Amino acid sequence: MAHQIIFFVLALIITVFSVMAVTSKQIIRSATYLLFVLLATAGLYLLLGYNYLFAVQIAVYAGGVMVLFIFAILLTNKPGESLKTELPVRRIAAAVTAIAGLAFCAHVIYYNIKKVTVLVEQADLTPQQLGHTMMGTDKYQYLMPFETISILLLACIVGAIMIARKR
Amino acid sequence: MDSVSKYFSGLFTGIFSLLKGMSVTWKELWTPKVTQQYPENRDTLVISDRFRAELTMPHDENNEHACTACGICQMNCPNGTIVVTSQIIETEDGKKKKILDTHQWDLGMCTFCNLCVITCPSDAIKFENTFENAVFTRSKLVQKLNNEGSSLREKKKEVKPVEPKPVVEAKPVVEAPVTEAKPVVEKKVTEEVKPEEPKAEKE
Amino acid sequence: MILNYSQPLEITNLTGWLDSALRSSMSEFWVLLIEFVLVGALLLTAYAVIALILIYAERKITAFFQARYGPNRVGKWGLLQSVADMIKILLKEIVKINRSDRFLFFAAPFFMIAASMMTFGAIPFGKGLHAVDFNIGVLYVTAVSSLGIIGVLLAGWSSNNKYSMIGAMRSGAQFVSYELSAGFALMTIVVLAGTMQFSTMIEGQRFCWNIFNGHISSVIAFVIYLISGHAETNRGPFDLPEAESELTAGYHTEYSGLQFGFYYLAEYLNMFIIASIATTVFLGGFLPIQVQGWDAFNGIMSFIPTYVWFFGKTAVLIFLSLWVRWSFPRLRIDQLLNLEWKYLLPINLINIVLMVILVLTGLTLKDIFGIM
Amino acid sequence: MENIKKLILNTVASAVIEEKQKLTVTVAWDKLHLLAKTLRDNAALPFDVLVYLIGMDRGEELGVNYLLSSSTDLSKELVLKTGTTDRENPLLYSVTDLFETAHFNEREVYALLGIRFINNPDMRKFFLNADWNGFPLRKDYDANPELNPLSLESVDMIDIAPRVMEVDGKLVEETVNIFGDDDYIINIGPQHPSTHGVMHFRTALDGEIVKKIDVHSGYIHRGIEKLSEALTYPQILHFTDRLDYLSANINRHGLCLCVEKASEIEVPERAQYIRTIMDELNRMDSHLLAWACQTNDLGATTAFIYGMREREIILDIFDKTCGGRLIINQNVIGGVMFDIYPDFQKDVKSFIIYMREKLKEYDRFFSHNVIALGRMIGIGNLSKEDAISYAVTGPAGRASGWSNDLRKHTPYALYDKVDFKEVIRTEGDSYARYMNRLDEIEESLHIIEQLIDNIPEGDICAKVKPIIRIPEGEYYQGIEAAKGIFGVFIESRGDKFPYRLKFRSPSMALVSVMPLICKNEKVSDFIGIGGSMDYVIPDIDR
Repeated sequence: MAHQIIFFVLALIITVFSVMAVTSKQIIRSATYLLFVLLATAGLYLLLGYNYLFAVQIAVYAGGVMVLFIFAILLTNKPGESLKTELPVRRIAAAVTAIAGLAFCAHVIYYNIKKVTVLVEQADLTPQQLGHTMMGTDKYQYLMPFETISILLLACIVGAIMIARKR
Repeated sequence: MDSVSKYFSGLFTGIFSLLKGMSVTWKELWTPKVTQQYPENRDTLVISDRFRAELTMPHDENNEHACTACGICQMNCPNGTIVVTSQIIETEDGKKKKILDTHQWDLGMCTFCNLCVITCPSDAIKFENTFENAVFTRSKLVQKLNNEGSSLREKKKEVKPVEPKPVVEAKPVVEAPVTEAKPVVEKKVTEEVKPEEPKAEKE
Repeated sequence: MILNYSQPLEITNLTGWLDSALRSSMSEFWVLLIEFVLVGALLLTAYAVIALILIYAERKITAFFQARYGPNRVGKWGLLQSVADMIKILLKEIVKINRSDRFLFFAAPFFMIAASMMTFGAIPFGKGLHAVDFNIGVLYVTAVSSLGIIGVLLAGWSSNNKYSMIGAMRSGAQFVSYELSAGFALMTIVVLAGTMQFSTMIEGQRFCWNIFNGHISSVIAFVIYLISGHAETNRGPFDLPEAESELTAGYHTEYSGLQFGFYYLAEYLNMFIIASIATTVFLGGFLPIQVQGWDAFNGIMSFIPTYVWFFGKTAVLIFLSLWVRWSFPRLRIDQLLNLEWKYLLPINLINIVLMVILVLTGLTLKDIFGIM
Repeated sequence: MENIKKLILNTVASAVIEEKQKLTVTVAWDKLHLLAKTLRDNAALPFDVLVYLIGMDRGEELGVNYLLSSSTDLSKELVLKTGTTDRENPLLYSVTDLFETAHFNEREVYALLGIRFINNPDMRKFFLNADWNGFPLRKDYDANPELNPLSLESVDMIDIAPRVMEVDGKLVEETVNIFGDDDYIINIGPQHPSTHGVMHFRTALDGEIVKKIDVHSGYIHRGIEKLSEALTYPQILHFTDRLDYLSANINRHGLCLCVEKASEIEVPERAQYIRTIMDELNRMDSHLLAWACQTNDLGATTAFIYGMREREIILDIFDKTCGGRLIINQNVIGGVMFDIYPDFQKDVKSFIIYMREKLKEYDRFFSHNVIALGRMIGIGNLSKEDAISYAVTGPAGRASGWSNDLRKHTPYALYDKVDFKEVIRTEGDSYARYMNRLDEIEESLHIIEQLIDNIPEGDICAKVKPIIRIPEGEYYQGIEAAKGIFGVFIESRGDKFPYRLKFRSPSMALVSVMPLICKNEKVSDFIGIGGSMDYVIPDIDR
């Protein structure tokens, strides 16, 4: 029962703050609401017993990305100013995109809902297991994608430095 | 290669200098502390005799002071801190004589420059080292220096001031209307001090 | 277990007794609820009390470094000074700032305090004094403590004050940089210990603390962790975000009353947290000094309760931090970043490789001397 | 100096040369710039230091006195005088392009006397608000408070400077914006922990980097020069203590010397000894505080307290000698007010031993600390040329390699009898200024050591008339205060009050150079440089 209550509280937080994040007219507030959403998501992971994912969610999204995000916003021009209302054409386009996204998600959820419940009942994952999977070269192990992503990130860093140099 | 050696030598000399600094604070951790524990150490507190904290007018056992109400201190005060009021009375032998009414000193405006004391021809006022002068209202800073009912000490016995101050020879000057330069002084003085009067007193 | 009898002062005895007493009289759900609430309340109280003690200790020790007496008017030796200050802070008016972003302005201190409280909860204070024991303890601590910076950034921005803003920006840059070093230093020890769980990590240090076990590499990691931890808590010589002589009070310039109190508490608690994580990870946590084979000695040492050991070791580290803070001038922002990116980070990266080599080639002290 | 006279007459034939206390040259207002330029560029003996710039209401005309001196030999001095009879809209040519130090001084003259200077790039009033009615130092100034009512309204700062420029021989009145439109401006001051007083720097920042500094001063302007015009010389003495309150005694010494020279009073030997010792103690007191404040500005609070602790001992000696701690009222015209107390020598000697020990401790603690070095070496570079142009004297000027110690150039009191080194460094950065102060403390100890056992018996004060009148004329006396050359200028009309009295404050030059040396440094360094310059605000504001 306790799990249920916590789940609903978290779900409520996620929904409310997601809506607030997109409706708020001040970008810095949006960022803060988004942060709440991310934290609540981390809470969900914790609830599911995914400690590692929980920590990573906080460290990477809530901690790292949000800091960068806020940084970027603060350094842009006049972040506190209210946004202007967009053109009707753009609004419609945005709405269509959003609905399409929603439909896609709904589709995925609908067809996978049974599988999700199965996954939840998996045993606790230890960091050792995770590490071996991440760094292994066997079947269903992820050294290759891991390294690919590293190279991608490296490229990003180099690119960022190049851009910074030019200024 | 040079930059590498510089990198490491910089690292180590830096750390060494920091440790040296820390050794100093470590030593100071055990040295005696210097803070004065003020209200507690009242009994042992030594305030230098010369410390200028409060202007006073010494009175002797007969409640007599040496102030002749000449007003030189008032004239010399740069800030108009001192207000001397006097009155003319008639003595038994019919002579007119000026005596001190009030000698008023405003601690709040005083800059403790000591000019009043060194110019006083009769050594009537001096600075004391009683330093605890804090009060709650500003009006209390204005003090009357002469005691109630005090009178001028007769001059016959008094030969010379015991300890001549360096610039005592500041004599009252006849034509010096110094007061006019300081508008501050001229408030509520019942009987304005006239510059001529000190001369009469001097003889 | 024999150990239990030899440690009569442990709190575990008390909690164990309480737990069994509760279980005998009510259902599982209620027992858990009561215990959760109790643990929560205890942690909150400990949080406030430790902060107050630290504030007092810092002021006193600082004063002694500076040839002064420090607070000595409220209570004997000024012991109640912190309490008096706390009451003052609670009673102070919370000043409203014109044209500030009210919501974020009020929310910011909570980020700060929540982050440090969540970290605080994961620290093992003694044998059995452990609110949660994640299998990813080290990662959890690094992750959660990084939330505090958001409080600083939001505070700086929402105050509508340029000093605050500069302070917050400095703090952001500083935190992002030093978080890296602190994380790497901890990871070095994770490599050595082979676990991220605090309880296992401590148990593994019974006869050989991690700082000795990994010798060179561990010591380097320890020093780097202390430096970067010190920097993360925004304390001198890394106190640029507050930099009193430049930015008056940096990001919390506009805060008053309890809100300032939150920052104040969080700052001191962060200092404690850094020290206690260092204790746990490097110095054997709450374990007493034990030498393999010296059973009599070990018995005597075990007689001193584990929480005393924990707080004792932490206190030494905190003293070190105070000593450093009050000895040095403040760094400039570019020097600060230089220190991190030119010195600490490269050294750290090399160090972690070195540690891996030490572990793989069996050159750790435990392997060499065969300590358990 | 004969050559100089020839040079002057060659340049401006109409110049009137008089031999007064100093060689005085009066020129027409439009010839002054030319003459000043010629004198500055004179290769044999360049008069490249503008020691003071004094605006004066000479009755009929409003004028300015310039005291030029040579950076190679400060004992060579030359007064230029000019003026204009137009009291409605007085205009003179600026010498800011020749001597940077003139900039703030001209603005001060504008505020107090209403003379505007053509070609000065920024002709806002210094010290006073732009809307101040009247010019206080004019003799016909109306001090009625109703003209300038006290306002408690908050007024926005206006960063627009008026100026008068000469373009193609025509005078153009124009305004110029101090800052750009997009500048991120923060106010450092007037209430700020590290401005050493009520100083206000409007600072444009680019991130952490200082782009431009605009100095606002005058928050504690008390009009001491105006007040002095209605006070006798002994009364004025107590104002000097309130200029640079950290070297109060040295300032007072300056005014005493000026009056003594003007009215030819011989100061007894014993008084000279006491004066010199007290001056050096005062200098150490000031340097210790400067050291302490600089370390504090760099964030080392502990060092600050150590400095204050040592300073306390000096203050105790002052306290026992003169009954004052900060403002000691020791010097009077003709000598000193108080004789030394019996244990004076003993106390001072034990202090010397103690201080030497502590200097070593400072060295270990701070002078070689890697963080401190990083915060000081190469920061706030002031070249020798700039130091001369801005007339930055004292330890700060000497850190740029300019020998400007008046104790060596024009010795007064006993400085020609004692042996000491003028501390000069050539780096010109914060660290050089920092080390200069510590070394000067060492030199001061050395000076005191030579004097302390030889104080002769005798009077401590000469016989002085009760009312001191200075014969008609202009008198100037510069002395080496703790922060640089402190000068007293008195124009007397034979009265017992000065007609015009002006204090040349060293701190004004120190502050005027701040915008130059802080440019492109970090905000933190700006504070650190401020600490290394060691200015005192009452000294600027007067």
